[in-house]
Amino acid sequence: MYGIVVAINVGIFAILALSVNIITGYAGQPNLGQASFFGIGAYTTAILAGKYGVGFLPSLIISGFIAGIVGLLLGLASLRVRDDFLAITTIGFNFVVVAIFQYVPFFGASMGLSIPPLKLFGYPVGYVGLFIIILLLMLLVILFTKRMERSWIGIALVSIRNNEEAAESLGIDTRKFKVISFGIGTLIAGFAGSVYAYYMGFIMSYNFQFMTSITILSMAVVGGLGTIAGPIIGAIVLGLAPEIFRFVSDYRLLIYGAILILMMSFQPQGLVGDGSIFANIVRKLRPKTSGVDQ
Amino acid sequence: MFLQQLVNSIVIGSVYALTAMGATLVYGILRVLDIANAGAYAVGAYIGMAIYALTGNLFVSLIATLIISGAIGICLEKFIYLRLLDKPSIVPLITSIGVFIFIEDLLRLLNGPYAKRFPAKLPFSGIQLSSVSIPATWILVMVVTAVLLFILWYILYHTRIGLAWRATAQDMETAKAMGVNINLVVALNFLLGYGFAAVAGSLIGIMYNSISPTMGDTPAYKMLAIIVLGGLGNPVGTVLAALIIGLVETFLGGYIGFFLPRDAIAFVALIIMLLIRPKGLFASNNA
Amino acid sequence: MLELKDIDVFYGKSQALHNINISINEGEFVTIIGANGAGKTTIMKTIIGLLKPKNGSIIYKGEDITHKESWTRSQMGIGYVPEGRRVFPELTVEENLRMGCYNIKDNAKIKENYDLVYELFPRLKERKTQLAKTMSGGEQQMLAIGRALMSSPKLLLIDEISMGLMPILINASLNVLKQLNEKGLTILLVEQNAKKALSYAERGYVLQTGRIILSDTTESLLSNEQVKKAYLGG
Amino acid sequence: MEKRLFSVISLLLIALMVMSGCSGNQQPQQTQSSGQQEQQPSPSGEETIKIGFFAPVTGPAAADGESALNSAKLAVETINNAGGILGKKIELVDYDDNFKAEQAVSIAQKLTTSDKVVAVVSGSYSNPTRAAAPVYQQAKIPMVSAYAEHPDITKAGDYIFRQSFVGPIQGRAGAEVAVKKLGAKKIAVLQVDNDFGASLVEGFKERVAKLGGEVISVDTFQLGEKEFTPLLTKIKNENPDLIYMVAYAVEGSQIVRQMKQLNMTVQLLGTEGIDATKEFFGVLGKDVEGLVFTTNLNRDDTRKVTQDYIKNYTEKYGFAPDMVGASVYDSFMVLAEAIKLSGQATPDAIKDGMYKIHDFDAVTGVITSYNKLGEVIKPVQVQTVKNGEIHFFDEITDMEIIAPPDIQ
Amino acid sequence: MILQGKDIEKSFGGLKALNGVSFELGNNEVLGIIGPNGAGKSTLFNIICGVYSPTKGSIHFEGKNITGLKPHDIARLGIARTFQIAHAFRDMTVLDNILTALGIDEYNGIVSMFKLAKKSDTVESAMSYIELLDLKDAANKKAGELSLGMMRRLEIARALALRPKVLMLDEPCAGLSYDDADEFINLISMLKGQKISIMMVEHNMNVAMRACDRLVVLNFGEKIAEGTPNEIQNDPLVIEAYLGKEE
Repeated sequence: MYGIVVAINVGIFAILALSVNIITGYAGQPNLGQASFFGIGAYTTAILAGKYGVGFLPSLIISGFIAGIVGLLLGLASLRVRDDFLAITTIGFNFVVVAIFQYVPFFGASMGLSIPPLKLFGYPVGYVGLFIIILLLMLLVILFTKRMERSWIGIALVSIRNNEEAAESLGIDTRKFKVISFGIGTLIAGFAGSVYAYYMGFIMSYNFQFMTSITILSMAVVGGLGTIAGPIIGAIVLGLAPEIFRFVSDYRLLIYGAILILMMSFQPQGLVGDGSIFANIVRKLRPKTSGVDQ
Repeated sequence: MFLQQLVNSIVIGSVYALTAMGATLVYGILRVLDIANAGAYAVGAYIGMAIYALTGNLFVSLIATLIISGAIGICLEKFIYLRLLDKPSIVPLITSIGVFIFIEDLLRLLNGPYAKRFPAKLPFSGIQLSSVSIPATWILVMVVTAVLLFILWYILYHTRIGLAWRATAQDMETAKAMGVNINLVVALNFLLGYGFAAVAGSLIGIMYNSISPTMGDTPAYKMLAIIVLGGLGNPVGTVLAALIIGLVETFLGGYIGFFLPRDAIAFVALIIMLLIRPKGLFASNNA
Repeated sequence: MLELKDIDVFYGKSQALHNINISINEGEFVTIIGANGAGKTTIMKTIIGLLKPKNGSIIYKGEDITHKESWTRSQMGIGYVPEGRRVFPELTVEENLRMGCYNIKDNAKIKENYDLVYELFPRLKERKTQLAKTMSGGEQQMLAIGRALMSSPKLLLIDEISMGLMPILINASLNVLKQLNEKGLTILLVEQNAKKALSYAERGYVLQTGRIILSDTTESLLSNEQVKKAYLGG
Repeated sequence: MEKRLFSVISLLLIALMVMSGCSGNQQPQQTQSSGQQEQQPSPSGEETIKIGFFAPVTGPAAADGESALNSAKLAVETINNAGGILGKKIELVDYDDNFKAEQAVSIAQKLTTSDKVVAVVSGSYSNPTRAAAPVYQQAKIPMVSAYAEHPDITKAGDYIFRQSFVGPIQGRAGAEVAVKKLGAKKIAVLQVDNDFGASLVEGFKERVAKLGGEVISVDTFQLGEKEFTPLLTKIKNENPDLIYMVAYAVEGSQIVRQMKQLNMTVQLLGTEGIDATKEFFGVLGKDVEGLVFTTNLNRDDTRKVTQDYIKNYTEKYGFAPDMVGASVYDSFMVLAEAIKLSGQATPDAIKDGMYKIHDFDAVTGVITSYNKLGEVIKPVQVQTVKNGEIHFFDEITDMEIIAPPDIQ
Repeated sequence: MILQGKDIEKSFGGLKALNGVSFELGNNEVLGIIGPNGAGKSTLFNIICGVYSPTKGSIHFEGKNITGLKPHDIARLGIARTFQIAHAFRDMTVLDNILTALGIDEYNGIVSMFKLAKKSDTVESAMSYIELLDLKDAANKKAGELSLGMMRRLEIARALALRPKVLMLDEPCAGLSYDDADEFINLISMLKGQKISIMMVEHNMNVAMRACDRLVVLNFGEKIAEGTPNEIQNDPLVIEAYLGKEE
């Protein structure tokens, strides 16, 4: 059971890491406020399911969409700023969203919000059930990302990350695609938030603070931005780290900090990113394919 | 009450200015958002307290704090930041967050999680007017901030190395070709950047008579808002932005009332400003 | 005085300079001409140390400076006027000039150099408290040259004196250089405007796509058809 | 070369992490308090009663986390030195939740499944405790929350107990003290903006109104706030008879200091949040003279349990214990009592035992009993600071005030 | 005539980078824009491609006024461009670089942008451009690993994959060796055979003279000459602008 709970945790964060990966990894737009969309999703579910008794699927879907719409708006606003300014704008957004959750009584303010245990078709869904739901969701996100990677939008996003000017010159409306990437990435974070709300049964603004954004982004970066395996591996490594290092409980945060520093200093492209040691090994082992999709 | 709030806001603004100055200096030269600077803030408070306990001399402890933390900053620069400069900006940012987490937790392990006292005896007493009271520690904060900012201003605008700093911030390559030893400028930059943050931490410790390992948490992020408002890498703009935030926070929070918590005000201001003037309030044209 | 031996420079994987050999004697006025993209700026940056050659060595006054930092080279007496002037936009004229003599500690000497520069370019004196970014292109060029002269250089490197300047200003600038050269300053001028450069310098190199294709006195280069071809094709 | 070496090292580090992750599941780490290892025979399998514990030992609440852990270790040591319960020693299985709700949930799973504890004490705040409570309820492992305030915690079910007063009780008690004992009519409230602050102030406002007083303003601040002068300046201008300060130690100490700096002499009424030896009284020293506060630990309590606890803690750790520590300590003592009462150390027996507790002599006062919801019924202590020491001021025993909410 | 610029003026701050420049690009013509450094060539180029909008004047493409359109709209109309500093997508393979251009019709719709990019017909079509520019061996290499010459060819291949009516080349030979430049001239004549009009800014006069049908010479933001390479080579104004005046 403990294993499953840890796996649920890792799974939720893997979905989140995959979601920020679409914005930061593929489209190349720094986003240090992903936890706010995670929070928007969770709060939407808490309000729908907790206050209005809405069922699982509608809550999940509405939560995702509300997060995605807010994400689209932030994406639109972010067109005015770039690079470091954009990074700080997203940080600021995170602080403001958390402040709103913390202060506005509708969002439970300082008392937080409770979510009734998840039931499907009248039966309570335990941790195992939740884990399956999360696995399914993660699978969907992976499939979606894979599809995206192989379709025109994926090509457009990566080209924007590489060189905006050149992408424009090839008929790619870079502004539109940046906004879309924000919309999709935040939509997925909203889904993750919804499931998280059911899993925790109780949420507070504290859970969606800026540090959570950093955790999410660190997972994607440590694993390898712009890949699918990367954010998942990152979520596993950094998600398990606090559990694994329980035996040195006093030094856990210290080790966490050290992992971030060492990884960024010596493998800044992430564990499986382009040019990392693992990626090179895999590249050598894998036979060359033409990569044509029929 | 208005006067009292005005004094409050100046004290708060001074603290912000000093705290954000370190990050501004680092950004000015290296273009790295240095969250670890807030770690220096906490480290500085502990070093300051330890040296004050040893020597009993406030002046000595502040100077020593500046130098020791500055040296730590130089080590960070040499061993960690310098090798990351050609990487995407997200890499040094995450590294600096890693450093920040590391420093904070190291402080907890070394000093315990409890807040400690930093009872400094000041050679002067507070001012008491009919409606305004200014405690001695506030005077200390304002005076030290003013002195440090004056020294910084003097260095930047009236010394050779300050000239080199400004030239390097504008065009590192040409500055190099003009004979500026960039390594030295960058080292000085970190010395001052981390030194200032450390002194700010010490002052805060004295002002609140309390230091704790997590004291850098709030400054770490608020200073980001301030340095952006100040035009990223512009020292003068940063001071102005810090004072403005001090004013706005005090009067919105304590006078008029605002629907969001005080710490959110800086970020609301930041977002509004970025949408109107994306390069910061006091951005220079070449930034 | 300065010797480049078998220099190869790469930008990533592409080679920008092939086997460059140049030597300049004390007191000479040498020019490197060539069309845009030929690698002139690359040579300059290599000499001042902003780019590191992959192969070859640079000898200055008998000392191997290939692995020395830029600032050391500047301290050794190499002055540099970068392409596009690159004055510090947010510094005043006076501060820009002060940057030029960054490593001179003797105040009297600094004063002397200020006087020298202000005498050469009275316009700079008039505008000494103005920010460099507010000045016109020609004034910025004067400032860039003045800044390089502030270091009392033994060797002056000038990258593209003519770029974006009105012809009358180009002549004025070149006249100044000629004057300085006559007083004993060694000058290496990289220039696109071949005729201008050749009519002032004593000796010239012709650079094409990263290679030296000609090297001769300026008189013979002026009458050499190959020079015109290097520019106008044919 | 150097670069390559370092990347190999960092990769090894990560590989190590992954591997230890695989083995970590089968062999849960069980920490024992270091001080007790020599004194007692190493507990093995059947012989011990395992009690789980979690607290925020790292992260922003590390100070309370350490106080809690210190007392947990002391409690186990005390019980074991007295011969254990039912002839068995207690084994402490403690974890750090890093002040994170997610970690509290995985710890709960770990404690209930792989560690197989028979009962758990939460030494953490509301957010982690509230999130973990349903897990314990579902696993049918009794949990005693030492000092978390959120009213929903005990609603998780019949296996969940609370050792501290639910927020509104202390708020009501505060109102009694403010209006009746301190004679305040106009009261300003300064409140930390979280569940603790909100629930206390709720009870306070309601009771003040009933007693004929008036709350003239409520100002809130964030956890971690340092600068209170803007708010205090505003309150000073309102000229209240009393300030009701619902804050934690770090923020509370700043409020007191900054009031001094602004020459504010108005009477201050605090709550158990400030009842922290080092963080509050240690930082303030003499500045805090005359403060009155509601809490659950009466330092002047002449009963032996209280005096022994204060003495032993001070000897062991070098500083006096606080309310967080006392509550954690009592939580263990209560569990031990429940085991004794039911004569069995199984989770169900402990749960039943908890409901049987009656007039139990705890460090934090005599516990009348636990109600059906699992809320403790005990008097509220009112303390004051005199000559730099904490002394008895009053005790609120009126059932109208101290009756916790119950299952309807 | 396919592309026309009328009286284009552009100021940056107070500085006039272009002053009343007009040009016409005929169908199936190769027009070169030359001039010394700082003459305003790149500015003109960027105005046509939509990076800047002109202070005055207008651009017409197939009779339509396209002044002030965004770069991606201009690309969609059929004007492709390359860049002076190589702008290949360095993290992407050569094949993916070309695919980027082939998606031009799919980027507009939310549904169509999720269509698979690497269908066999698109890959085939991409490969044809790759082969055209002789990059076949590098098709699966990352663009960042290519030499400069190959990168420039990649950029041209990518621009061609837009199937443009007008191809704009910004200093296509900067930094190339002799051989590469020779190849480039062959390429231009081959493209002419495919009914593409080409406009190029070029510093390498050798190339400009040999590749272009007509040249427009700019100096200090103004047009100083226009004509066939032969006429230009002997125009005293041009010679003066380039080589300088002899004293």
